[in-house]
Amino acid sequence: MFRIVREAIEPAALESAVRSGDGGAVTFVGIVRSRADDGRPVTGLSYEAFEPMAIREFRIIAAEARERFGDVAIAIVHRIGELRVGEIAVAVMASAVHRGEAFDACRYAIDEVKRRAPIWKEERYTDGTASWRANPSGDLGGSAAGGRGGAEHRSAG
Amino acid sequence: MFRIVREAIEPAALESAVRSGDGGAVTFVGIVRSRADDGRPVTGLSYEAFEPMAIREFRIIAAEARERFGDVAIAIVHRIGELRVGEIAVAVMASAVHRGEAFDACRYAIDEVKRRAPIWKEERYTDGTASWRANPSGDLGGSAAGGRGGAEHRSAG
Amino acid sequence: MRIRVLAFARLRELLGAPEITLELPEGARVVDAWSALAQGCSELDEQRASTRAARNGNLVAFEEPLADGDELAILPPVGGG
Amino acid sequence: MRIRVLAFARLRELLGAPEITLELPEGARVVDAWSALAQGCSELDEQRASTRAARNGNLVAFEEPLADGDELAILPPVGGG
Repeated sequence: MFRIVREAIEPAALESAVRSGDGGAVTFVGIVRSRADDGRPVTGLSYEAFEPMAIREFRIIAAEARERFGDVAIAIVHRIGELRVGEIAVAVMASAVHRGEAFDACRYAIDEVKRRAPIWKEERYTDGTASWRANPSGDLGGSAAGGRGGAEHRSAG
Repeated sequence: MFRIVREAIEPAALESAVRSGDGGAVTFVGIVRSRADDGRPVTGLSYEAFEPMAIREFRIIAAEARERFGDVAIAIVHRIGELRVGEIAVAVMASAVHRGEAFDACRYAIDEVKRRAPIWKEERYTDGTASWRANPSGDLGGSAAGGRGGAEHRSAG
Repeated sequence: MRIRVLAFARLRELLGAPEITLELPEGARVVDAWSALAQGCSELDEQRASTRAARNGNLVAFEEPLADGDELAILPPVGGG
Repeated sequence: MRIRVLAFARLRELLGAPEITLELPEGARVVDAWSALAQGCSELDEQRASTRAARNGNLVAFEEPLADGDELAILPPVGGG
């Protein structure tokens, strides 16, 4: 299950990817926080995605996780559009026969999603302003022309 | 939320332990597998617990995770009684402002639950026999009189 | 003195009951309770090396002294999760 | 040749549209498309160092040649999760 969705994410839906022989499943959910990293109070986030490329990237990340950690099942769902504080922006599930591989694969998948899935977020602040926020790792997997993460690009408001 | 339950575990219920400032939550679920570690086909498991001590151990494990990994919220729920293949035996949720601490705390908590929570499982095989199965790490946190894990104690059947 | 013994999993099966009451002389330790339980049950006694004891909910060594009214749990290696 | 440009997030705002069509001379590369887009928009051009390009869904260098009918996506640093 590799999806970009516009409605609320139900983490339980990702359990359908667990296979009958799996003994452990690890699910990560990323939740919209009430404060930005710099402490500014946030009213919500707006996400957008380059959808076909994002979904393809999810599949590639899952294939890489299987190469690295063995026989794991992976599901990745990311929400786009307007999200309020406390809502789930992303859910990643990894399951395997044993828990070690499931933990490692889940961690790898969310780290890579944040680093290179073509998805962007704009923070909306309580003072009415907004700004696009890149992840510290968010250089899309390496710099073609000198990529740089963590930058702030303040938008009109 | 630290509980021993007799009915089906809904992992979503553990999300109530997530705090408003948390940006990431990691949930592990342990699922009854169709085969024992030695490959024997299993019809189900029977769990029993020393309940007050198990719940106290859950609380101690959570406190230790907070000492080690910082400000994390933790929930641990273990089911006892008869479980069928595919059912959830245990769920552990850890949430924190950032995902690294949530992953580390969740992993620590399930590892420690398996090592020292006073909970036992009997595997029931398709041939009608059954045996108590200890975890490889399941020495209750150190040997008083020469503890030993992973042993099989075949019971009457 | 009188203590209450709780047994779990394989130890419960070997003891034949989840809970029994023992009468022990003053000054008895956990090891004396174990000996009383294992008397005549070699299969139970064979589990000694892998068994942990909890006195009133706290893990203790087999040398721990007991007191009247204690709850003594005998715990085989665990298999939760 | 004619290519379709997709822009996202801050780059979309600076470009003023999520999608525009460019006419470029034969032999044009990604960098030529960028120059055409950035012409007269210094704020967009300032993003060049942090921008990645995807040609028909695959990340490419700015020196990559383009072909008629290509889809070129310009991608600022990502912030998913």
